Amino acid sequence: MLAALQFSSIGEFFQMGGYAFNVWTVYVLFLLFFFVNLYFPLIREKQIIRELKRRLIVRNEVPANKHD
Amino acid sequence: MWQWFFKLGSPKWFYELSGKWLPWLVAAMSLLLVIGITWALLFVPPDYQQGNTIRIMYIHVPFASISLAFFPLMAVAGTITLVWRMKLADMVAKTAAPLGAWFTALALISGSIWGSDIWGTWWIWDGRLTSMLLQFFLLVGVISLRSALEDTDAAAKACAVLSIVGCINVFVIKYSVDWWNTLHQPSSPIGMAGDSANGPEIWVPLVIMIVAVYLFFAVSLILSTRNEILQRERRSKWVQELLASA
Amino acid sequence: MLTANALCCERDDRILFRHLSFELGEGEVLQVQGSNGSGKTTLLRILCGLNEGYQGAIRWYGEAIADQVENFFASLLYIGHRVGVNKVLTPLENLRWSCSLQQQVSDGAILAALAEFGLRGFEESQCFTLSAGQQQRVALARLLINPARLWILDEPFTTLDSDGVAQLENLLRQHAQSGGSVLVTTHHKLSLSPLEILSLD
Amino acid sequence: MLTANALCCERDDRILFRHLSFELGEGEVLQVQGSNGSGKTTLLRILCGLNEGYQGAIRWYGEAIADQVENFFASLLYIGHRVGVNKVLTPLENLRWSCSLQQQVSDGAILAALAEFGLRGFEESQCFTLSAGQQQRVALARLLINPARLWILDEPFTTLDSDGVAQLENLLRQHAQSGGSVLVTTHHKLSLSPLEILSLD
Amino acid sequence: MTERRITTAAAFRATLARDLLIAYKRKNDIINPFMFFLIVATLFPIGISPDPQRLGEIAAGVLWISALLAAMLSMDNLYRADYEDGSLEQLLLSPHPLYFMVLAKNISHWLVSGLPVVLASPLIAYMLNLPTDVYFALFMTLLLGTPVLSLLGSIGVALTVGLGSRGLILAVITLPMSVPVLIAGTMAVQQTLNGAPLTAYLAILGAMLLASITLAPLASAAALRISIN
Amino acid sequence: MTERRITTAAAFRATLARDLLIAYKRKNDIINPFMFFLIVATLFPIGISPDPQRLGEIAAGVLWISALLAAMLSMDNLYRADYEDGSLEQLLLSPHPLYFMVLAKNISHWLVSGLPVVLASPLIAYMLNLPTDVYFALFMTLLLGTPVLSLLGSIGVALTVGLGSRGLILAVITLPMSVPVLIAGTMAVQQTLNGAPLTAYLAILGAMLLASITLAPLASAAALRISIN
Ligand code: HEM
Ligand SMILES: Nc1ncnc2c1ncn2[C@@H]1O[C@H](COP(=O)(O)OP(=O)(O)OP(=O)(O)O)[C@@H](O)[C@H]1O
Ligand SMILES: Nc1ncnc2c1ncn2[C@@H]1O[C@H](COP(=O)(O)OP(=O)(O)OP(=O)(O)O)[C@@H](O)[C@H]1O
Ligand SMILES: [Mg+2]
Ligand SMILES: [Mg+2]
Repeated sequence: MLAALQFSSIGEFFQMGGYAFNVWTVYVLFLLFFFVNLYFPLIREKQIIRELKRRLIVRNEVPANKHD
Repeated sequence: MWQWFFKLGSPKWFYELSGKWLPWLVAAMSLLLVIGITWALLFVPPDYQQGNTIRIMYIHVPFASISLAFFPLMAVAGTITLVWRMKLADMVAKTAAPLGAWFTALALISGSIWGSDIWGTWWIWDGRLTSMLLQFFLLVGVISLRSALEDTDAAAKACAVLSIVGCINVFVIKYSVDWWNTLHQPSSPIGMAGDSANGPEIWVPLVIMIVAVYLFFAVSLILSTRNEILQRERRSKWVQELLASA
Repeated sequence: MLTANALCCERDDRILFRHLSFELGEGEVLQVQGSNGSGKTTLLRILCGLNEGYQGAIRWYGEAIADQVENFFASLLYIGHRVGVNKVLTPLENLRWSCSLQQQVSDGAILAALAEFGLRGFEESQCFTLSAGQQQRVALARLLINPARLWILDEPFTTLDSDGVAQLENLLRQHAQSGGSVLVTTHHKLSLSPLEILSLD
Repeated sequence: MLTANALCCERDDRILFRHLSFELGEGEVLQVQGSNGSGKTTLLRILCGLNEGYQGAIRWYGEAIADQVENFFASLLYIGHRVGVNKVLTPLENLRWSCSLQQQVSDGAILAALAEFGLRGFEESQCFTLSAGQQQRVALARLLINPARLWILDEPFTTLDSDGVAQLENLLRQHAQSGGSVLVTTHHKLSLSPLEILSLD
Repeated sequence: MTERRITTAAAFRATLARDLLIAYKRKNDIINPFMFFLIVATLFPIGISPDPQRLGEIAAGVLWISALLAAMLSMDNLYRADYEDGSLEQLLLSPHPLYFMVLAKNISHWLVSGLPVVLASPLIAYMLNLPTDVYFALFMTLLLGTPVLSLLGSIGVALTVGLGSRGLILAVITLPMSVPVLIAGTMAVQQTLNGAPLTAYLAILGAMLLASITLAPLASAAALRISIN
Repeated sequence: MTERRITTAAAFRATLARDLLIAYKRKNDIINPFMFFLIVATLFPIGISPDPQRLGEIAAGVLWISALLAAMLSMDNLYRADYEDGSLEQLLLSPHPLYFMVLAKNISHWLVSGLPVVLASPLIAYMLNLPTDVYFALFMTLLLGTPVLSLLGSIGVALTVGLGSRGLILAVITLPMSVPVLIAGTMAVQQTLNGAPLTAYLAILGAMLLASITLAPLASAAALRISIN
């Protein structure tokens, strides 16, 4: 397993054979995109629930059960 | 069969089911991603020409290939919206459009970063790149139409029409642009990169990454769709009960 | 001829009406009443098929409208808030087109109708030079020409002067007498004798 | 406060009015009457300075308006056929802007005015979701906020329901009592006691 | 009563005649797309280079792009006025298939705003020093291509006709869709210059035209029904 | 009563804030000019030639022409909605000099539709293979030039706001007026490429900007008064 490792040191790994900038930007962008796309929907969900609850309390309106 | 179909269309049903599935999807996604990325970064041998930039492929190709799925997805959702008036379909279509724009953008960006090494320039007006760019424009068009139309129902139907027309167009554009000018890697029959001589040490991690990114797409689509459901169904009984218990 | 059954419409989380049922027979005039924002315009547009955000059933001579759209449209005349008068064309040209969507008309009939509605002398002026009430009159002149059985009129009295109001009321009465039906919204008090009222408040 | 002297206006070769003179004093309500196309809207726009195709003299407290435009505009409130309500903005945002062209206003005052005009609950809806009458009400809410002395209102009663009509009449009465003046066109019969009428027919 | 009911063909003709009449009365509708085409085409010698040699090389592309922009930007008129004054509602409530009504409006619009551009193209081609061998190719491709642009644009306008803010959204939606037409058109001109036969390209453009005549008005009609809601 | 009267500065701010708010609410007003610019710029490689060498030669002109078209075509929003809903009459009847009100609307419009185009220009410049030496020249000339285009366009819109048929008439009126800006802008870029100093051109564009800030809103104001008549 370790024999298949392509880099012999951490420094070499970060240098990526001279392509550090390109390779790492792509991977960093990917990770950024990845986390942002999971994080924002989760935050948004919390916001929505909070907002809907607030409305529920403030108005205490009678829900019209049109759906379901 | 039809019953199942319409049950599937019920936002409530989807909300509950997706709630059950999400942990599993997230687990599978994380596992595959960790394996895929480690493999891609540490174990894939450098290409004899491209050197270590080959590692960009493990991001670029999954994103590029999934980007092509968005318009068909939105067109199918649009057809369901128009024909069966299924609300869930439109919620999926609505969340898919911005997600698609982001995926496309990432495919474009990763591709052009890759290209800066391989082709010596960040951008060329090649068929595939151009059609990708145009697809990005079309997606932005759908998004801006959605945001311009204030009425949810009208927006749903209008975007459905635009997605269907756009889907036909994406194929026409792809065909015509390829015809116009092609430099980009041709797609190989097995869907794999580069020479067919490439061994499994190249394509296995690629397949893993592709599956992982598809799972990621599914997860984020489900997450945003669930938000959309909560908002649009806020007045229904089950959401109110959900809120009361939450 | 037109029946609505358990109509329900909600916009922006607000229920405009629910369980609304009515029947409009031949020779009847039905005035839809309600305060501002109560959903009169919405109701009329739903009945015409211009708005599909509703639940319930609408029938035309007992059959669902969706199954006989052309038939229904052929006997419908709708005049909404926006009256459908092109500003560049003259009243004559406007009517020539809008009437010819439903039937063949001669210029003579159109000119007569315009004159009847007090637009003699304006037949050849472009409509943007007409006053608000005159434009309304151009649209209303279609009532004299078009043989449609069902009239759906959304606030046709706005901007009309008192002569115009009287004349239009007259017209509604005649149409009902000859077996047609009218669905009209207005905040005016109509002085028609067999007048049914549907209140949305 | 506002005097017109020998006004004459012709449009499209047709003389709308000639030798038209009137005086509008403080505390007076003047209703401009006339059949459709008689030139009411044209007259009001002339008085506001929005239309310059006329002859004759218009004076504001004895001086020609052209010499004191800003002064005149500062005490004028005009609401025309098109009410000046942006469809994208909410009633609150609309009024915040249109009032702030003339004076500083607090949100509280605006909200109170909107509530007074039956728009409680709609303060934050975008105006395109409002019905025709509700949009009219948004515009009319300015009457409650703006301290302008002279109101020029072109058919403010159209699309208002009967409550709205009563409320607006009330408002005109109060404004006149507190020394303001009103110039209004309408085909309604106004039930105000000191009401002067200017007929254009 | 029913005997006086009008045939769809007659309603089609009436709508076509009305739209042509409006265009005739407004004059601007006829002159503007054409003028816009001329002006945009003249911006290029100014903005890029007045050198005839270089102009000649880019002329075909410039002409096609100008025609494309003129076609897209003239679309806004197509349903807007009718929407605002309520005529569109009347059209939707007519007892005839909307397909034909939409087609009538599209045809009238192309006659008024597309055809003049096509007819003027040889003039601009001359001014931009396009090689004379390809005038015919340019003319024919524009003749077949601009109706496609109109039909595609019509879908975009129908989708956006209810919007308060119009402006560029139409262009943003429809310009990417019309790229295939642009490619076919400019390739045809370029390849003819290189000696290739024109017919293949004309066949492609003709196929596009046929497809869009049958399908696009359906999409426009659906879009109108949605927008008016 | 008089003490609560508002200052012109406050009315100016209120108008600016309102217009920005409307743009923010509509989003499209912000995104579309920018997208239009991108899309039009993309048409050129497709329509003319994807060859980087040739693209580089025409890039400056293409960028300027696209920016010009985006600026002109986004203008339509400027007074249209206000005219149709009557807000414009309210603006004309405000007791403040119309000059400032018009200026506020112009500034807001440029911020929303001109600035994004300027900011995006280097990206497109790269894609069109513009020589890197002239990026700065391009950016600066666009930064100074697009406000002039907005101000000039504003006069055109003000003149045509009352017309039923809009669409291209605006472009037909204002494009010829904006040719000097186009010339100054593209010359600046080209001459910088040939080694000439940029400052002279920036001075010219700056002078145009100053002149149009002082004069154009006056013309727009006058035009609005005429249109509303
Ligand atoms: C902005 C630039 C680029 C864009 C927009 C782009 C876009 C695409 C697209 C749309 C695909 C199709 C994916 C699929 O069919 O599943 C793809 C695949 C691929 N791209 Fe790129 N690409 C870009 C640059 C590059 C570069 C510079 C390279 C490296 C030489 C590259 C190598 C590949 C490979 C190897 C594939 C897989 C081919 C296949 O099996 O389908 N791409 N790219
Ligand atoms: N833009 C115009 N160009 C030429 N003539 C016009 C124009 N606008 C109005 N007119 C003429 O002026 C006359 C009066 O119009 P005006 O709008 O003032 O009438 P009005 O009294 O307000 O009528 P209504 O009660 O219908 O509102 C009209 O008959 C019309 O012929
Ligand atoms: N496009 C829309 N989107 C969302 N809600 C709307 C829309 N149009 C109308 N509404 C809502 O529907 C309600 C009814 O509107 P409608 O136009 O039917 O009223 P109306 O009874 O005709 O009133 P009016 O007497 O003022 O004409 C309004 O209060 C408004 O809140
Ligand atoms: Mg109404
Ligand atoms: Mg009037």
